Amino acid sequence: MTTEQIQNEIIDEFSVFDDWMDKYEYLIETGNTLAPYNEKNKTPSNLIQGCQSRVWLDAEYKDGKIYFTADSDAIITKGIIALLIRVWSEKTPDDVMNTDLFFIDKIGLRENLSPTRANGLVSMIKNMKAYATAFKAKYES
Amino acid sequence: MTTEQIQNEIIDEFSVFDDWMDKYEYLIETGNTLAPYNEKNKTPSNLIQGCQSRVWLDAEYKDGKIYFTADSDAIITKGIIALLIRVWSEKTPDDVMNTDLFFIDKIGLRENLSPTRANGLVSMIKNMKAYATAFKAKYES
Amino acid sequence: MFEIEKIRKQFPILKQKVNGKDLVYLDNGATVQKPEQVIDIINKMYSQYNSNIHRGVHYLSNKSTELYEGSRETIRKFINAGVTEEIIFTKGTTDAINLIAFSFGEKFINEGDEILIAETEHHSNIVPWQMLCKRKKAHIKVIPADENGELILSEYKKLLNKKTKLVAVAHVANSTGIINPIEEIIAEAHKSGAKVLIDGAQAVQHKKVDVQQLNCDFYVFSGHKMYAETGIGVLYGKKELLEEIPPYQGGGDMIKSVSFAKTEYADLPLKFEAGTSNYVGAISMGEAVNFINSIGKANLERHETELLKYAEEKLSLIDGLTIYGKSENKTSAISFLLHRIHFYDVGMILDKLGIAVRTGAHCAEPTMKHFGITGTVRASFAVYNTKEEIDILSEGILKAQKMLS
Amino acid sequence: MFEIEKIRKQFPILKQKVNGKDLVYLDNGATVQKPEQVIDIINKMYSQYNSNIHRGVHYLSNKSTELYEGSRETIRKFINAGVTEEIIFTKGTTDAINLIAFSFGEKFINEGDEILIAETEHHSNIVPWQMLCKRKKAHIKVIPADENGELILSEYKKLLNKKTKLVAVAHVANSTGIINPIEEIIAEAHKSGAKVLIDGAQAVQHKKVDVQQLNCDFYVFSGHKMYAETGIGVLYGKKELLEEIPPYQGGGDMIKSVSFAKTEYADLPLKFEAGTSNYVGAISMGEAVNFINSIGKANLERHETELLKYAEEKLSLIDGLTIYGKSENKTSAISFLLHRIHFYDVGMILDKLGIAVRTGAHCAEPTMKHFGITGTVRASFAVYNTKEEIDILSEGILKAQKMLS
Ligand SMILES: Cc1ncc(COP(=O)(O)O)c(C=O)c1O
Ligand SMILES: Cc1ncc(COP(=O)(O)O)c(C=O)c1O
Repeated sequence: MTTEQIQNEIIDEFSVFDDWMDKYEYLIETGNTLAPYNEKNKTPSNLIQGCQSRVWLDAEYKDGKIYFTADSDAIITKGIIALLIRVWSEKTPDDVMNTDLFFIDKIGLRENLSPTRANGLVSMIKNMKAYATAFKAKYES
Repeated sequence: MTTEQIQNEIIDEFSVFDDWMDKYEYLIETGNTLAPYNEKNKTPSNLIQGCQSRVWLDAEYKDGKIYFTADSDAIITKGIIALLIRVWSEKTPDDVMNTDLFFIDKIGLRENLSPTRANGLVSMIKNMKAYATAFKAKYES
Repeated sequence: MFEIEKIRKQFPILKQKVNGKDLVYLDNGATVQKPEQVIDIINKMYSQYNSNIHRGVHYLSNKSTELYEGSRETIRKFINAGVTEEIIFTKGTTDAINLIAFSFGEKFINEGDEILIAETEHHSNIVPWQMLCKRKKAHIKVIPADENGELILSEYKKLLNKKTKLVAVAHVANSTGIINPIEEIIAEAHKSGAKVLIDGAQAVQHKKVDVQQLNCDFYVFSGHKMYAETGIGVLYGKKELLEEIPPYQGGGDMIKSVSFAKTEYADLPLKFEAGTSNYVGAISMGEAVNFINSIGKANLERHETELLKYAEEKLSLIDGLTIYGKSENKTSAISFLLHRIHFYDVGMILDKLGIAVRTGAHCAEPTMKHFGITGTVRASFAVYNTKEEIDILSEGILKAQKMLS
Repeated sequence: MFEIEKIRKQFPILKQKVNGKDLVYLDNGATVQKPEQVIDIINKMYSQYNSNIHRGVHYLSNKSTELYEGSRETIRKFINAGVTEEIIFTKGTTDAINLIAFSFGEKFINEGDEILIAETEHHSNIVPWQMLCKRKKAHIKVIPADENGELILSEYKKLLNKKTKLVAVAHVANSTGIINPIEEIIAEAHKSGAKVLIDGAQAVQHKKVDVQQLNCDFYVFSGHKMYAETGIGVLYGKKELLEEIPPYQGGGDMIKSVSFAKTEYADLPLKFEAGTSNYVGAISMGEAVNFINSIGKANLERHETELLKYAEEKLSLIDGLTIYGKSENKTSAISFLLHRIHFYDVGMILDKLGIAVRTGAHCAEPTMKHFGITGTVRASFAVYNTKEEIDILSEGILKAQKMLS
């Protein structure tokens, strides 16, 4: 599936919820199912320090594809991370670099991408794209 | 005449004017008739530096009475000075210290006593009272 | 008579719906909402009287200047300063502390000197001193807090010595709401020859403050936390001291005369008010004092104390909820965590319920470190809050707890 | 289409009567009046969206933060800065200059270094450099003006040398309205290895400004002079430079982490925005840019140039009137004196006629000294002024002249 298709799939899933509680419960659930992050990789260089919740992000490049792993100490943040990883894991650098991330807005979780430095998500997205750019430069040129 | 009587006299004089132009013309005239100030006494210590117009003030004590002389480079300021001197010259230190200056407000020239540092008049009044206090301390105690 | 509904009506923002719910605004420690009379005066300034102050001779300029200087006098009375020149308008508390850190620092801080601050300070009362100490090769000494967050006075006394030039302590700690024993802190500092700056950012809006009685050397606070505009604050300083220390910023209005050979500075308070002052902000601050006075500080204090007690009772009933900062001397704030649940998640869920609280370290990382945590949820109160709102908060916390565990 | 009546209607204060006369506000150099849309956004902020920025997770805090950061972007576009981090919100021009004097000074100014400023600067662009030079034992060199008030570029070039670390010059001189040749000044400074700060307080509201094209290192201006609130201003700085110099004030929001052992500062722009920023002021500044854009800078410039030309013509007809500051390159201000009549007296009489002008030294005493005077009467224009108002001014001057001579 393309990153666009995955995003549309997520939007579909969320469309059945008609109130925020269900959405957030689903998000929390999603967060709880996020693949475990290797504690050893909770290094300062993998840390994205939000004012509020902390995010750890790591990535590997294998056979043309990127494998992201990530974690957060806040479960709601973790839920969003899980969604982002679903969109972007096992995608090529070009896929990641060229994605227009529209689903977060569409599923009504935009407040999680506020311009505050609160949860580190905005930086996380930036860093995921930066990984893609770096891998492309390193392995594909 | 007491300082109160003089003030009332000034209020009477101004009461014949019904517009600001006449008042200011009278004020300008009054300024022009102010007794000349000895240029030699335009010393830094006699200078009251407003942001806008400068005021020089000097005072002498003779036979229980204070004799003020003053000048300003702005004619409207000088007009007010002339009125103040009319109220306070040849008065005792006690007279000056205890005067409630009500005439400026009553004749509608209050804007000349604004809290801005513009014309130095507020400081001038303070200094005139300070002279009175000083003379009293020096010669009357 | 304290009529809460009448008071609430004066705050247009409280009529807002947030996420479909009535707004329950409990983030007053960050900034307080504004009553109509304050919003009106700002409006009136810009629609009728606006003109730059001090330098003009025309009607509008006089009007603005009169209102500005009138506000200074209102604030003098509010904290009972001796003379109006002791009231300096700044951008806020942070600006005021930086001003003192610079100006007092230039004059009085030398290599090896010590500055005492409390472990529970806001970053704004930490970082300026760190910067100063770095510049002057001086040292910061920290007054420790006990496990409840109260300052340990016996340790404080031990820290005081001849090298101590300044003690900088909050009147009320923002992350816990604890009222520090500043009377004793000030008295002890003075005995030892040190000056004292009190950060009143979390105090003036809740408690009666009398700077002469306190006998502090500097007292600073922000307009936006006491029902006035953002971008304005006050530095109170004892006249003799303010006269002794050099100006902080240079520019228009703070000078007597300027030439390339020699510039003379203006007298107090203008010496510390370089550039166009935020006169509309300052005027709004005077109006905010009028608002507070119309309620009466005592009434306001009584109401807020009741709220705090009620909140403490209510929240204590919640299983797995820990309150940080325990003391008999607290005002208007309650900081807590739910067992094994991140404060950010709680904040997000509460927001969805229309409840605005603050989460995180509250610009007081050392305090958080002291408690061994990275942040809390903080509910903080103002005069317009009600017990019903605390009920809503408590239900909200329970709901969040259920969703998140 | 430029419709002056439509524009005037947007300024509630212009409907005021002063001393029974229609207000003729010609003191725009001191501060500019505010259009309804700016007053409205302030209102709206305090009635609907107000909450402290950056640190909150709740709805209102997000809303305020979004508007605040949106305004930063609006201002970036307004002066065509490369990236938003280059836009720092300050209290005003004076605050911004003091920031640079301190931070640039700490990093780059050493004993014996030289700072060049123009003879025609505002005190706010003189005193901070004097204070810095005193602290660092550096020297101020003055770029002289000719008898018309124009800077003498040949002299400027002679002053530049290896010790010159910074050149600080106004884009437009406030006491005369003369536009300085900053393009050339900047290019020459860079050739010699010096950085350049441009004081744009009297320029951004009148002229198109493109900081990338100008290639200045710093550009500063005030909100209140460009249709926004008081208590807010902007420092533009090149990113690399802003990154190199240390922070100015310490406090909340400008840090990444704080501990007593080690404090890390935040990245740009927050590194320079300690404490609660005047976010409402900043948002009003974005709205002021929207207002200016709705008119169009080109239209605005054309109108104001026309006004200036008309005023110069009109005032030249008055016997015994001398204009100070003569140049082909001027904008929106005209400074003058009447023979043997004090400027203060003229200002007082004009005020009685409802005409607000500024009198005095305009915070530019060295400029006055240069002209051998102690002050002038200055009429300065904004977009809402009209030729009819200049007629009223000119009649007013004649009347004052008659009364005073
Ligand atoms: C050229 C110039 N620079 C600096 C300033 C100072 O601006 P502010 O008072 O807004 O800080 C002004 C305005 O008074 C000015 O005209
Ligand atoms: C105790 C304390 N000190 C200082 C500050 C800083 O105040 P401001 O951000 O208004 O400068 C605050 C508020 O955040 C505070 O609570």
